[in-house]
Amino acid sequence: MPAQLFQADPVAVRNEIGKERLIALWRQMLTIRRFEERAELAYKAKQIAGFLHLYIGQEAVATGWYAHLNPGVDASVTSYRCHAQAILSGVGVDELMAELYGKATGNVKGKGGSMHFFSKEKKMLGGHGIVGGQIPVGTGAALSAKYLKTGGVSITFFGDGATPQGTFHESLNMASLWGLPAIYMIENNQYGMGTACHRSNAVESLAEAKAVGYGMKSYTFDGLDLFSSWKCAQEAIAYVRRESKPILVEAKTYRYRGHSVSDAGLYRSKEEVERYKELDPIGRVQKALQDAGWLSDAEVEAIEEEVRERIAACARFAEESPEPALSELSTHVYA
Amino acid sequence: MPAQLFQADPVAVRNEIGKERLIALWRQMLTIRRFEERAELAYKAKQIAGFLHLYIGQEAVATGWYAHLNPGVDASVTSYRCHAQAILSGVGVDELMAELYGKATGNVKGKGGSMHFFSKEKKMLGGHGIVGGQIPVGTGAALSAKYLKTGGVSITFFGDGATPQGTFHESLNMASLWGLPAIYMIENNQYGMGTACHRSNAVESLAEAKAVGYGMKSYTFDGLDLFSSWKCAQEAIAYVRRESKPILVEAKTYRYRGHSVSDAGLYRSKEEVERYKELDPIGRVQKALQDAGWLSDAEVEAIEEEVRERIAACARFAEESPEPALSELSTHVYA
Amino acid sequence: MSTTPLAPPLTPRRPLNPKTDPINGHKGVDLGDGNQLLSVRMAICQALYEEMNRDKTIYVMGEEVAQYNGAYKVTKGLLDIFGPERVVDSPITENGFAGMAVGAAMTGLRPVIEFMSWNFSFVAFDQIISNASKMCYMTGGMFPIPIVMRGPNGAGPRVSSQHSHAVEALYSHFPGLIVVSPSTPYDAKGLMKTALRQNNPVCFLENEMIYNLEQEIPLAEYAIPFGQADLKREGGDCTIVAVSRGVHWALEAAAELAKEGIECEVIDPRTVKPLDIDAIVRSVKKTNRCVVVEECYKTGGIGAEIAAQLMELAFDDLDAPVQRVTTTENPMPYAANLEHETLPKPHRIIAAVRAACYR
Amino acid sequence: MSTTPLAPPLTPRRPLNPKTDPINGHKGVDLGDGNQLLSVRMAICQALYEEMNRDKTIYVMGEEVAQYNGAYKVTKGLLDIFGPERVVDSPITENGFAGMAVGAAMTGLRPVIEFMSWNFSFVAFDQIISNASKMCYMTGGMFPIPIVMRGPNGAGPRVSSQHSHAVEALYSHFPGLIVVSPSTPYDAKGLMKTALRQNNPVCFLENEMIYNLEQEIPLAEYAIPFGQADLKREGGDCTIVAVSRGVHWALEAAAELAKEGIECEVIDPRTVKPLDIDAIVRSVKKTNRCVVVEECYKTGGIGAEIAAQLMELAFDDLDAPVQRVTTTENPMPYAANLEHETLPKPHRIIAAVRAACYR
Ligand SMILES: Cc1ncc(C[n+]2csc(CCOP(=O)(O)OP(=O)(O)O)c2C)c(N)n1
Ligand SMILES: Cc1ncc(C[n+]2csc(CCOP(=O)(O)OP(=O)(O)O)c2C)c(N)n1
Ligand SMILES: [Mg+2]
Ligand SMILES: [Mg+2]
Repeated sequence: MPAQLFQADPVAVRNEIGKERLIALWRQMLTIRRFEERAELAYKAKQIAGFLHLYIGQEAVATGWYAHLNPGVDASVTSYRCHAQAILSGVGVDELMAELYGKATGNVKGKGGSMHFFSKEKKMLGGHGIVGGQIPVGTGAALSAKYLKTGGVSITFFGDGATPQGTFHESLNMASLWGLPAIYMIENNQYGMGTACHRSNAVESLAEAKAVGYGMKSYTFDGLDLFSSWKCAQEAIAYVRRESKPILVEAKTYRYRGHSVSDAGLYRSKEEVERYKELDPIGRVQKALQDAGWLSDAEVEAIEEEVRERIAACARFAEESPEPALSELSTHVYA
Repeated sequence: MPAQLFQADPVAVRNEIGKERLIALWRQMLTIRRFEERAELAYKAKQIAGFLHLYIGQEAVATGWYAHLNPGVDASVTSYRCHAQAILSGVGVDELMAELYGKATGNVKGKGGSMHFFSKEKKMLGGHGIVGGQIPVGTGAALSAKYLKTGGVSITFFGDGATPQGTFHESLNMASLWGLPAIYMIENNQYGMGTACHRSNAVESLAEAKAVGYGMKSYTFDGLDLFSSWKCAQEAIAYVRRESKPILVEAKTYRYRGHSVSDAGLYRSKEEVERYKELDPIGRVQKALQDAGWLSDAEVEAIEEEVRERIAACARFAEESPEPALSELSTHVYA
Repeated sequence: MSTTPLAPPLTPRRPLNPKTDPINGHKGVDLGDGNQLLSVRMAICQALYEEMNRDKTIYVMGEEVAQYNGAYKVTKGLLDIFGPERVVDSPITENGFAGMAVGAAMTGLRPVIEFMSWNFSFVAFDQIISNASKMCYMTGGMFPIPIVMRGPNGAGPRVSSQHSHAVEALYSHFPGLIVVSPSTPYDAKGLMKTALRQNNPVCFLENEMIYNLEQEIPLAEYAIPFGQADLKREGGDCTIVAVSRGVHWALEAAAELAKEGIECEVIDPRTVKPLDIDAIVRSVKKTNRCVVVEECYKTGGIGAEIAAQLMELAFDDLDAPVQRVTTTENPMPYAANLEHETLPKPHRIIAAVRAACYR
Repeated sequence: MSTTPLAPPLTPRRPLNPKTDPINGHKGVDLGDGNQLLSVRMAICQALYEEMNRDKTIYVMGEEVAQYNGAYKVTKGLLDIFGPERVVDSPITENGFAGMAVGAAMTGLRPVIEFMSWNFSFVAFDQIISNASKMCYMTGGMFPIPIVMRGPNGAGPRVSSQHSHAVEALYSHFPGLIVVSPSTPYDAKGLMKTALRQNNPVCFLENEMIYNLEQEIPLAEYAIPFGQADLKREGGDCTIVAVSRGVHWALEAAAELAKEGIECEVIDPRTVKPLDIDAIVRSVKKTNRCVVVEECYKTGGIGAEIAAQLMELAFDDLDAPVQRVTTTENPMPYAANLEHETLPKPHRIIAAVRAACYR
């Protein structure tokens, strides 16, 4: 049974967001996209190695939710697919790109790579490589918020493929039992690697069906649409802050690239990918901006250019940065 | 929200079971009870050591369900609280008592003790000490049944305290996804050690609420009443066999003794325990048998005496059995 | 808080009197001379109590730690004193609450989590290894993980195979973890204090069988640094490195051996990681012999590591191979006689020392 | 099925041609002389294929093993051949499907489970240790657990700390488990055949970095017994015991060292548990020196165990301490230069051999 989808009127939401903020959101999405496209190129040029999981196609999800969060007070955590969350938390693209290059100037000094972006200042708790491993971590951040009475909430992002993990179940039960201000965000991009969601989950509506077992409120929204994402976030985050209760949210979204850069994607048809590309969340926001007369073609071009230049600059920064000193091998094993 | 309780008319069910079978069930329950009472004595006399978790009060649950199972074709598995399940599977009390005594003639040669009763022949898969650890094991047995087309089902018993474990979630999802003939039986005796169920589970109706998240059918029944147990088992097991689909079942039950023999039970009132003792599942069956005129006082006394003698004999067997040879230390580490 | 380097004697002048003295909780018996009498159980509780008073970011979570006062009563009284926000009964979800501790540690708290026994830490293994042990490194030092994981370790009384693991060697294998394994009330308190004042994940391995062991320890605050072994007995003929409960078995064996003229030196590393190999080497340079006593399995146990390090650092000083007295290479059986032979008990230590001394 | 004791040479006469030859799946290239050319990846697939044909109770389960043909294509083609009942894509629930394997093994099946990498086995640690490793013992032999757990182990290419563990030492610590860690196609196939025909839980540790390594191996069936080391190179000056990918690093180092006149003997234990210590002792009695190369951490690693056993069994034969070349004591860093220094690569092996030879 398909879930009840969160309803948001795009025009009304657009107007509520307003011109300046909407342009800013669009610029964020664009920055994430260009950052990752640049990383993809660098990967192919062997300047970046290891795994590289791109968020391309999913930008509206995190962008809509971070718009209502206050990184540093509110905590966030996600999987290895962590570039967007780091950028949206407010981490600079220079140190992020340098991290991808494994440089000393990297976000975590070249020790983590693509899967492990972090920020202490912004309470961005990673960047986690073990599927489902971050769910208790996000729950712990919610415990902190309640314990220290910070007024903050915590948001934990994970995939449709992660919901079958035991950590999901254990965390949601405790969060509900103790009334923790925790948001659990299933980014259902319809595949966990090559496994379609219905081949790994016994129910279709992940959030709606599973929330029942934890006595939790749930939301399901169109994750390709920034307006749905933004509005749903506004309502849901307000609920969590007000009630100090957790919620389970499902974003119906899609990734345009392979699971990681090395994935050929034979498990889905070209047509399916193309169909979703027509719904490109970034293009739709741009269109909304232009439809509203909030951005001219020239302004679009100018912002695009600015973002491109920023990303080019961060790649230069990464390239020119030094490798970590070999003495770094044994630092930070212990605090 | 309390769950919808499975409804069974005691007189109708009594008549459906019939005289001979009901006497046999009552005798089984009595055997379990007397076996454990004897073990408790032996423990206090330091003839048995380690942990000893008694099933006293819960007998109607397993007895009602094994009545519809065919051990050896159907598989079963449970926690450390495993005496009843072993007896109902058809394992002899001699070898079980000898196991409690740590003797060479024990069920598993003195290597397991109270928490680890097994039978290969009866597909009784333990006897597990790790809370929730047996749930995937039972699921694997259901996979075997489907794979080998044995026509069998598997039943996995676990406590209210075990449902928060990740293994519960992982197993139920896979069983539902793959249509495994698996019965998941939550024996909700209202406490996991000293923790009341509502302090460890975010929802009140464990089976009813949680089944939704796995697209599963659920049952909740009065586990202190053999007739409810038997009738619910009949219906549910038939469903599992027919549909090759798993179900989640919750028995509302109670344990009269402490969590283990060493538990002082300060977390619940004497009154509460007394109230439940008035509902003693064994006494009620005896009353039903006598009300129906199926057993006279003398017959009751005779069967009681027979059971007592059988248990006394198994204790003698255990006492007189030799300790394992020291060479047993290193046998069976590898097959 | 000063570090008291000299450990008090192991045997107290008088035992606790269960009629008149507390037998658990944070309060020892004030002996009036600057010392107090308490058990290992109480020493741990006292360290928790003192540090929780000092540091509001410490919370204690685990199964039965609050209302039940701990399955082994180690946290007795803490709920009453610190309230349900700071002393929290968790559902049975070890991986979940261990991971929560990681998240809480990353956001300003100092979690203490109890595994009702370390056997159950296997359920939480991923969070301990993949997250707690690596986080500081993989974030370039950004996120230290100040967590204390504690609970009984090693064989309980006749609890058989799934409940009898000793995990010193297991967790020592992983960089990023501290492994503490105290054998006395004095050490337990001093090491717990240190654990609660530093910023690494600590595996604090207690032992149910010595929870009741009593000692007189200072009333004044003290801490014992990690990586500092303690000499539990002096002797010139053979070094015995013994861990946790093994210390007491080693002392028993040493007393026996003394009767036949073999004087053993018993070294208690107290922390298995970091390991005070210097203290061991110093002793071996004197005795030229070494026996390691531990409850871990032999293969890849602490004895293996010590043997390898002694080979590296005292190659020419060893007159005999290092003898390893460990849990035998089998899961723990239930039967009394088999359990007895499985554990590294005094009779096996005595045989090993004799072998090391070629007697 | 006969046991072929003589391993074929490591270098094939010609490499696989990706244009005309298969590069994965169960079929090697028939060379017409009774031999076939294939890679480690294909050798494992072939063993699975042959045994699944023979034994209907074998099923394969894991993430992406079926429709995706395996994340590393080791199970390529098996779904098509054996169908979805026997080759099963599982959700991401390692503890769940490992535990299911235990239950299935107890009721007549012979499960093969893939961990997409052994790092993820930490999620399943409880089922592996508390159930798989102990079940046979704790049931008095009633329930042997014939499970093969397999997948890539050790450092992948630049995949950093949570994805780079080598678990040989970890799992060797536990009685009840078999630990296999092959370095060549010949060994991989022969050991997998044995794994699938015996009744203990096997940790079959592959290595992504040598999946493509090619060799000519017999077309005829053969199996390699557990506990039988293989001599990968002969030499009289120093014994190098090397595991998995380490064998190839050791051979590289040995070739370098030969230039300076040091002839190394390279012994590949093939199974770390049981360990063929006799073969190692024999070699050390000849060379009087030993270096151990492994991807595990040093503390409690395989090198520690070998050092301890050599001390016990060849005390007077060692002219120098056993040198341990392991992953350095830190989580794996991402940066290329740091990763390089972390791994036990040839330059570090060369230095260790020199040290062992006092050069
Ligand atoms: C415990 C664990 N098992 C397996 C993997 C390998 N793996 C990495 S990502 C992934 C798929 C996850 O899919 P999903 O949760 O839907 O997230 P998405 O990649 O779609 O964002 C798998 C199987 C892992 N990293 N950790
Ligand atoms: C993984 C794990 N954690 C903790 C324990 C300790 N323990 C044993 S039984 C138990 C309570 C279980 O309660 P429940 O599941 O309700 O079963 P019941 O004892 O009531 O039958 C606990 C915490 C354990 N054995 N395994
Ligand atoms: Mg996905
Ligand atoms: Mg219960």
